[in-house]
Amino acid sequence: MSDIDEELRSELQRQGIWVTSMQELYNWGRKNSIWPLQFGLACCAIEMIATAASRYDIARFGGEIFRPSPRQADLMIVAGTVTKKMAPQIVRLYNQMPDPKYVISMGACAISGGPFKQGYNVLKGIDRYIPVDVYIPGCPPRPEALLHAFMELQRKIDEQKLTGAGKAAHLDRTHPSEFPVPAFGAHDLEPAANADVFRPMKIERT
Amino acid sequence: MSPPPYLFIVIFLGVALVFPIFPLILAWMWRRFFQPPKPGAEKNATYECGVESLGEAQIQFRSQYYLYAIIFLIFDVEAVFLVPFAVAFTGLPIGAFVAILVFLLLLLEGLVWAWSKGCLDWAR
Amino acid sequence: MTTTIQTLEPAERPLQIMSSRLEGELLEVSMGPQHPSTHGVFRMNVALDGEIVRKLKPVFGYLHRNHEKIGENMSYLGSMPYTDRLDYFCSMTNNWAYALSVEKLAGIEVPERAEYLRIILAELTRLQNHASLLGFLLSDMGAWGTPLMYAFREREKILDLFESLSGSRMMCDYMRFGGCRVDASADWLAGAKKIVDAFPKFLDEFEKLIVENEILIARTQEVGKLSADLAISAGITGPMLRACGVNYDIRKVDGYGFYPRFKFRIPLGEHGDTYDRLMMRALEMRESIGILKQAFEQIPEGPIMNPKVKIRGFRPPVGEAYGRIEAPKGELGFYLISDGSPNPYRYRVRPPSFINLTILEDLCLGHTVADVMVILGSVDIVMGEVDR
Amino acid sequence: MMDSPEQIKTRIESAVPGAKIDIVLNGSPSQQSSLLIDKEHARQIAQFLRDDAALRLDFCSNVTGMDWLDRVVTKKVIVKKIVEGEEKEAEETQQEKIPGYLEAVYHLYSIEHKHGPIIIRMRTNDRSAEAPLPSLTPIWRSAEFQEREIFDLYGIRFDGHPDLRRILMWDEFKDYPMRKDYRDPDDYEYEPTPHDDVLERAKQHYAPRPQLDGAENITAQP
Repeated sequence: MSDIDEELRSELQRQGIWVTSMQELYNWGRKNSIWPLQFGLACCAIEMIATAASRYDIARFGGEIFRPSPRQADLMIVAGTVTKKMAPQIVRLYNQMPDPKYVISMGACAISGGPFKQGYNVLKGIDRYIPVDVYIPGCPPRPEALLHAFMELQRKIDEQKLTGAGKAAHLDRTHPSEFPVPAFGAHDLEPAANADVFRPMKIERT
Repeated sequence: MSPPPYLFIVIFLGVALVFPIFPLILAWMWRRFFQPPKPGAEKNATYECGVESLGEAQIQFRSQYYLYAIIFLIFDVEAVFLVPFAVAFTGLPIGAFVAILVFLLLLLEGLVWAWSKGCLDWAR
Repeated sequence: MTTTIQTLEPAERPLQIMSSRLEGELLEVSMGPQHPSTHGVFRMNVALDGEIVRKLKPVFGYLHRNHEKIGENMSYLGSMPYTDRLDYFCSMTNNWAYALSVEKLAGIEVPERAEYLRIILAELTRLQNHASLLGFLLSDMGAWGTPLMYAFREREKILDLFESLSGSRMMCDYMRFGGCRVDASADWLAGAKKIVDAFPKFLDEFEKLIVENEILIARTQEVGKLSADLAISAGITGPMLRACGVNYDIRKVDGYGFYPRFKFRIPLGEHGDTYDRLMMRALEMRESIGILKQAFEQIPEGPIMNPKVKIRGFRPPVGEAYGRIEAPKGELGFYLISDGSPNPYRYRVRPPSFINLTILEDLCLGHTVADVMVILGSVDIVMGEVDR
Repeated sequence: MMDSPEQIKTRIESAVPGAKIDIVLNGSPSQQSSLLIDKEHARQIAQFLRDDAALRLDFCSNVTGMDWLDRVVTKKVIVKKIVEGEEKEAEETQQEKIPGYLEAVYHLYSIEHKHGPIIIRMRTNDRSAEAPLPSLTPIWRSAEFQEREIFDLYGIRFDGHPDLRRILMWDEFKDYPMRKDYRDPDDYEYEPTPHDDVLERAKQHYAPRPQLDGAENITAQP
């Protein structure tokens, strides 16, 4: 997917010359050292810890340093049920993370409320307030599924462009890096969803 | 004509300056041309476990900390005075040794007074 | 300097009023929902005088997933998978507590083999829960990660057993009203026996790591002392209560399941401080291994499900029942009120870790900030059960 | 070993003069019937239950809140009626309206004597927003958080509770969500097949909100 054509590159490599581009080097560095924010909500957090433990070692992908403070984290793994009382805190943590930042929405609860969807205090999915990069279904998703999500995120980072129209979100000036924190209302969070982030699927209703 | 003896230090200082400043310039250029900074009210707020921080940080601490700081300062300064004495220790006459001993004992006596006064024990 | 004594009644707790300006003001800080060692989303508003904790107000509700409201709109069997997500470290004991109270509500008998399987799985859950707790407590104390890796290595072995039996690592949903869902094959039992036989070696290694460690002794002894009568009055149950020397273990008191058939002892502490709570868990693991060994020999053949129980359209008689078991964290109880319809009229969970937090402030007053983390770690809370 | 509720009832009435207690029978095989105690003497009864030598119920294991709506109970009653001139018993079904109330149930155990659950219940006289009940936290400290939870989710105000605040919901929350007639806000923005009760809830609770995916023509139907 990079703009160097492959035959030339392999031909040169046979001659012992290694060719790369600034973008590939930048993405290679970012992709292999993603520091997740230490931030578990519920049962999925225990599977996340099991993934970081010795058997399903996430260190093979460069992600084993879980940073407690959002100031030093690149990736927020929303692992567990997002309740309405916790939603403003999650959005504030997302805002306080430096660019470039990514979000993995782990587990059915973080995607759409999961088994606790009818709960009055449960937010029906974190993508109502913050943009999510990778969704992993499962309740809780197995550690291998979390590793797959990690590889999916690395593939997504690999395709980011440094310049030009479709450049990465954190590089283009217009893309907001902060989203409004919802306030606690009398019956529900106000606003109930962040309109420009939350785009539910369009359904043609006949 | 052998190079002036201090050239080595000048080169060393030059390299020592260039090494940190070059990445800083690189970072500044990256920030200037590639990645625009996006500060915000919420992003620059103090991070306190995801919650708006309660109370303000600059408050008046217990006076006991002040005593601790003063005692530490005294013994820190004492150590500074001991360094030249220790370096030139072998060539010194007996008089210098007695003088430094008096200096040490004076300070030790101050520590014993502070200890007996009880400003070192930490009340729960 | 006024020192605060632990009083029974929360009402007249002497507030720390700064008498003279020498004392300095209190620093309000929130050890908030996102914190490396609050075991989930638990928040404490702490007022610090320098480094000494003067006031500590816990804040709950960040994981309040309305388990009881959903339970009221769900059939009895429909709530069984929800109980796995209550205390997501010990899903087998949650299932057993719920199954026990529904069996008490509807008067259902359980065949022998199913009772033995329940005891085996409950004790395996206790092993992996206590091992994980010791791992987390030591990483709270500063030994970041290493003891946790040892503990999780053992936990993975036990999770393999759960997965091969019930199909899922953590969310087993294994027990039904009147028995269990799947029979344990002979080689499953052999595999479990092999893992349980290898467990004492891990325990010796772990205890050598923690028991004689001077840093650990210095950090936990005389820290967070809990008196026996304050513990009883505050409804503390489980290893925390036994650490204060109160001999109350529901496996012995109620004698539910086939526990009276097994010979095991109850470890009791004397001082009720964090070190005793930590040792309670280590010693209870040894007792659980004893129970498991006896269960592997005595387990009979036979059916694992009471044939008379209807799976579809299960309607217990009108009435109420409160069933409780000795979960690894304390007394886990379910209080069900049925009005004859397939849905319970009221579905209440008695959460041990929620009630064990009642005295968190009393334990932490006067200690330093770093001790608050160790004391919270020794209380052993899981937020899914605290906030339900 | 543990005496039956009837014996306890008589012992309480002898110890606490003027206490009005009656026994609520429990139909299920668990035979855990409970004692309904009146609000005025609740604190003294609880004190007696804890300090009495034979009972020593010093461990309040579980405090539960309950919401009973207004119920209409049909009862078969034998009624003497004059039918064609002479007396005859005739079976008649009577509709009896029981007004709704809120209830707090305490399960008490004794750690000393190790005997099982004595259940006491207290009922408010109506289902108003903050129906008062005496708090038993000064007697059993374990009721502190559980009574706060009942106040938060059911709206029973416990007098004498040291620190009655919302514990699970955020403080600005106004409703009492665990009550039977609570309608939670229907933020099912994205509902692929809006079937009947989700539709009703959307129309009835709030004015039809601009559904983000253009489904407002669905909810706005008459």
